[in-house]
Amino acid sequence: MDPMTFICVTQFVHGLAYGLLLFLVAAGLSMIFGMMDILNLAHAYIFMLAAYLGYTMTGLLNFWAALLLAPIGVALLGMLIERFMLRKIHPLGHIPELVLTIGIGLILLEFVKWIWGTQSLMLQPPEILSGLLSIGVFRYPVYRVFIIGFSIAVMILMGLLFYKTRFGTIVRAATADAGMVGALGINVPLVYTLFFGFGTWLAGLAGVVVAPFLSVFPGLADQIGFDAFVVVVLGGLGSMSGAFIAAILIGLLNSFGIQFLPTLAPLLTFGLMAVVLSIKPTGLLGERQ
Amino acid sequence: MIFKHRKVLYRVTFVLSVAAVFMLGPLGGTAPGADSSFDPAAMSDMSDFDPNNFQQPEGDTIKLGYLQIMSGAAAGNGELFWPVVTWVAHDINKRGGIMVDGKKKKIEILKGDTQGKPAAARKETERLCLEENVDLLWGTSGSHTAKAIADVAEEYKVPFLNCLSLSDELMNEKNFNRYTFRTLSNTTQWNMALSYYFSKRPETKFSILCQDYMYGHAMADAFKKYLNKYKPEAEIVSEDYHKLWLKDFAPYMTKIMAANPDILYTADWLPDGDNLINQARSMGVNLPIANIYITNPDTLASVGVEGTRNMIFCYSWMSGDTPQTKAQKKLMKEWHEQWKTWEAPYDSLLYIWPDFVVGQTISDTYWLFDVIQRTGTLDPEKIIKVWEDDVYKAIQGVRTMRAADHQAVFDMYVGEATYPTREVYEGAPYSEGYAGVHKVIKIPQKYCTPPVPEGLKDRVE
Amino acid sequence: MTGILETRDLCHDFNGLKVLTHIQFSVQPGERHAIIGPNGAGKTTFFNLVTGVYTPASGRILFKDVDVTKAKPYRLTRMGLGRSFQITSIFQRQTPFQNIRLAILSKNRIRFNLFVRVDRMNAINEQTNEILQEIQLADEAHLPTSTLSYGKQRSLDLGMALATAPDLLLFDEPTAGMSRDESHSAVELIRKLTEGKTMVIVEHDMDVVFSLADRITVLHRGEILATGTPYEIQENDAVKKAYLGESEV
Amino acid sequence: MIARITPPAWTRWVLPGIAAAILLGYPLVFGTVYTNIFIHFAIFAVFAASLNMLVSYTGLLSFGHALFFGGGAYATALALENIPGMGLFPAIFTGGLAGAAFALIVSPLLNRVRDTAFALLTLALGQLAYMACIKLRDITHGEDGVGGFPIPDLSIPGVVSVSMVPAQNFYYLAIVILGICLLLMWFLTKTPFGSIMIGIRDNPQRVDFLGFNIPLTKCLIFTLSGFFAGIAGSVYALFNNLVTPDGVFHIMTSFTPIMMVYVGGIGTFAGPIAGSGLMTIIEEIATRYTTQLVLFNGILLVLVVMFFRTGFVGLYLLLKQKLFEKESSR
Repeated sequence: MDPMTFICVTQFVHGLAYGLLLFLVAAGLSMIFGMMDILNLAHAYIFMLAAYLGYTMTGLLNFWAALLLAPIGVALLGMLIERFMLRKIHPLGHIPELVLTIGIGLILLEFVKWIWGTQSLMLQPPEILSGLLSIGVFRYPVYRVFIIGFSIAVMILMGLLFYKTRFGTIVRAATADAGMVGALGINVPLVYTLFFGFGTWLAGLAGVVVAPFLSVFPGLADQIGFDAFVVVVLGGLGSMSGAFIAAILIGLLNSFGIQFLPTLAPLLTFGLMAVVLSIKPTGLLGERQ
Repeated sequence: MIFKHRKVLYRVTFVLSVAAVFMLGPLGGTAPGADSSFDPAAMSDMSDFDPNNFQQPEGDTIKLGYLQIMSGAAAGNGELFWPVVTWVAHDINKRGGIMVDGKKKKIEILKGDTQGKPAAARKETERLCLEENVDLLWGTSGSHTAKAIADVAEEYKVPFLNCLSLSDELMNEKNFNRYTFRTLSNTTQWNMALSYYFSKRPETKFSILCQDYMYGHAMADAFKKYLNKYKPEAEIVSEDYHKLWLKDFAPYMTKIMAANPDILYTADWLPDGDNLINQARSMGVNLPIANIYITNPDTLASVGVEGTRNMIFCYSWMSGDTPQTKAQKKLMKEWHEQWKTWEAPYDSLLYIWPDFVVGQTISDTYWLFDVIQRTGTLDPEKIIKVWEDDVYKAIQGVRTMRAADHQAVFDMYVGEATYPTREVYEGAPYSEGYAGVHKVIKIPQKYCTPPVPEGLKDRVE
Repeated sequence: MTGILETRDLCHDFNGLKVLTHIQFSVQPGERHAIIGPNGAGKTTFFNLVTGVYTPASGRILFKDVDVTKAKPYRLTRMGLGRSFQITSIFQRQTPFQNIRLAILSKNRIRFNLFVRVDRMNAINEQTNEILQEIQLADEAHLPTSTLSYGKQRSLDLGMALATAPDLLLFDEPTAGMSRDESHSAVELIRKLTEGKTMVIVEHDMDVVFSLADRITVLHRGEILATGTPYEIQENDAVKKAYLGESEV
Repeated sequence: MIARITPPAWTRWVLPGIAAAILLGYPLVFGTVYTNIFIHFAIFAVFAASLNMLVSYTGLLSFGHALFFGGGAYATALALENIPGMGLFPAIFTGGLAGAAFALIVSPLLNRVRDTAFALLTLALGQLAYMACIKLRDITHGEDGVGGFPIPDLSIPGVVSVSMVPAQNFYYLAIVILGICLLLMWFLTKTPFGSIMIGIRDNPQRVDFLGFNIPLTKCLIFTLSGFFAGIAGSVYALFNNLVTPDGVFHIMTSFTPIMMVYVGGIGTFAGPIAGSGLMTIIEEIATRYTTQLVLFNGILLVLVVMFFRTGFVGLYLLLKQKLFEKESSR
């Protein structure tokens, strides 16, 4: 195989892995916005909290236990936030929600600093996921393959949940007409709380998956939070498939940009966003204004 | 002890100084040619030192303004150097303080939170200078915040020890002010040292990967410039700048591997540096990585022995199995013993040794107070007079404060990481679970001394 | 013959669903024209096309002999078209006085004045008060609009359309949601206010239509079924069939 | 009817007079540190008030207002650095113009979106400015920023020339300029244009049907808001004699005025001013006695949103009303 092909294939896989990781981080954000019309600015901080929880639980138990437990932990937190805070102020429009979630984010930041300190913590992937996988001439880190597989699995899980379960049907119906669903005797507020919990659960999954990939430190939320917003904005507010396409696009643009347009690479994401938003202000697949 | 005997201004007469050198030299104090030196024998018993519970002295004190980032996501910076300043203060206070203006005074430390923002740094410095009447300023991470502090220091005439910001521009013609002294190696010193080091090694192919902003470009430019000077046959096979706080280094690694260099050069700091080495190693990129800031023992331990083997470190302070002075050995051992008793957050591996930046800042802080001791007063003009052209035999190496641009010049050290390191400190392995610096080479001052900026040459004759 | 408002071959669809087909419609100056038709006939869509909310799929719209097919609402308003809304569209958080004043500002072409306090513009305030008198809201002029009764809010909506001194007024179901009495007085008010003016009204209530309009167009399934005087329409077989016949089938 | 006793005309000037006296005497009484804290408060009061033009008067939440603030700050700093003999007022005006120009440039894009999409688009634009500022090292000196530029004297040729370096002198300049900005913004809300702005906030559709060109109107609002934010940034640049991307383009620079508007009381003119004051006091207390500034801000935001939605001004009005009711019941 000639070197250029080798490089292009490798960069493609890099882009895929990174894009899927971004999707995992942004999925919960996009979903909550799409179904509940809440832009949760604390999302990245919840994600960071999960990364810290993942770090500690991996030390106490193991990575798989962390992957199971940490997301549940933050999902519970998310449900509390929805039940006791967001629900009360939702009727007042968007501005209070945004301000509230900024406030919650700042408190979470101080919380992780208080518990885990200010230093950066680093976690290695579990034995089975470390090392390199060899396929022909390609050698690729197992953990990155795991990220690809895991993200796809989560996506399929989400699809099944929304289109094959009763919960999914109710949620979709509630998005279209909450009043009607409520009239059918379904506890819509409870559905919303569970749904918000599900969104934060996804942030939790992303947090634990990221922990062996990026060093965990109090700036992690800022580091990755903005990218999650870019994915959501670019994909179209509230559109899951849009977010997916946007994440993959950003991933590929990132890796091929670095390879072929190195000086512009850091600005390419913005360039893409500027172009898309100028042509279609609602994002790739967004309909909501 | 050495401090006690020097009540009079040191450099009043040449005779007196020569006499002092001869009298105190054999006691392990001042080296020939140095104006003063760090005396390990004078160090107090530090067994009661606890950075979590620093005892501020009362009454008439020497006030040191400690300016760092203490809130927000980067608060780790403020935490990291707290043991440094309190250690030195505790030591000196236990000795009874410093004789200034005819009175023994102890050191009090006042915190100022820069939040990492110039405006906040300015405000806090102003508050410390005007309300708390601090005598000295100490700081800080981030060249732009250091600039804000230096401006205020000049305005209120308070000496400012800048031992943490390295931008060359900070002390150039435009930004120089008399009250600011920089003891950290600047961009040029760092890259001269590394380039000189590589001129003695066989490798010729280099890749550069730095952060895409002023600092990263300045470091890379200096490296290219001096590598070309010291090793003209060297070749830069790839040169990339990644955005700050990059998440995925893989695309860069693929690119670098395709260029097939012998050495990867990076000036990244946290968290990029940590992520860079971790992701590089996980992808099977096992190149030697020449770096400045990937020195955090936490990170190195996490990357592990294999991953850290053959990393190349460069600093103005380095331990490992460098031939060490008595003072350095004593400080390393004493600190390490105390570290075992500290509680969170200072119980982490990060504080295990006073190495690299921690050692350097401890040394610089001791230097500051040595200068005060010799000045015998807190009058800033007199402090400047003593410090300019001062030659100080520090805990490790001799440091000279150039009068023209207030930049300290000294020998640098470059070391390669290996494992296991020879046991240097009885009973305490230097690095456990990662490759510590070893094969340390001293880069003599003359190979890593930057020129004095043109416009400042005539400042002091 | 050119009307003040004309549409030629006006067609519109929503994602392929045909709503209006080949509408040829014309209003003469001074005419009081009503558009009626069963639910879903396309009356409101027709209004939205004419007032620039939607751009038609094909066909042309002429207002005062100018092609306004693609004109935005504000441009039509400036050309002399006034509209009231089916769902009351007023500024709830402000007083009726402020509501009307905004319309008066527009009428006086004051759009980017940053230099004078609006309270001190006496001419504007006088004109505002005149309109408030006309729509019988002078007493409530400085109360919060949200506290007014529904009927009064409808009057305010109407007043805002009137205040811009339009040459053609479009009323979208002005009595929708009103009680019998309210409806009656609203009709009286409209009659009084629109004396001598050209207007087009969309209405369900036949009493209202027959008491206000001198010409009627019947829309049915996106097409014009008939146009004529109230008497002609009452006698029209096709209309009878559309309204009555279908319910019998 | 009983003839009402009108108080003499001069009484109208008592309160403003007292306020002016306090403002004039402030630096003499409180010294440099508090003088500078006051200047900081005033800068952010104007910055927050310029954002308030969008949030409270037009109903648009901008997450990227740092774009205009930073644009103004950099324009002033770069002008003073590169143009010899640049005067004080031209420099400040340059800052305002830069803020206005930035706003004008992005307004066609902003005009296409509303609500959350608007917030996110402005967030992205602000972030783009931050990145570009770091990337354009040759002009902006990257993260080190533009600093040490000459601060011109306030001079009327042949009459007087005052150095603006001493904190007290700068205080009077800042107070006058920022005070004028606040007055202008307040006046703006009272003009016909101000009525149209409020109309757009409450019911854009109706405003359109009343014959106002909304995109053009919004363009002008953005431009004006950008102008005042630019002036605030410009005074910030002069005040610190240093502008850096972290200082003026950082995302927190965009969030701070939002917090101020909200804490002070959304929908009121005094809100952002009260908010700026309140948050300055909190920052002062928090940094003086703790290292928990971020935590304090977080808790403050949550408390305000959950329990005092009307903010500080609303709370004040409520208290006033309560007191008044008590009096009348007596």
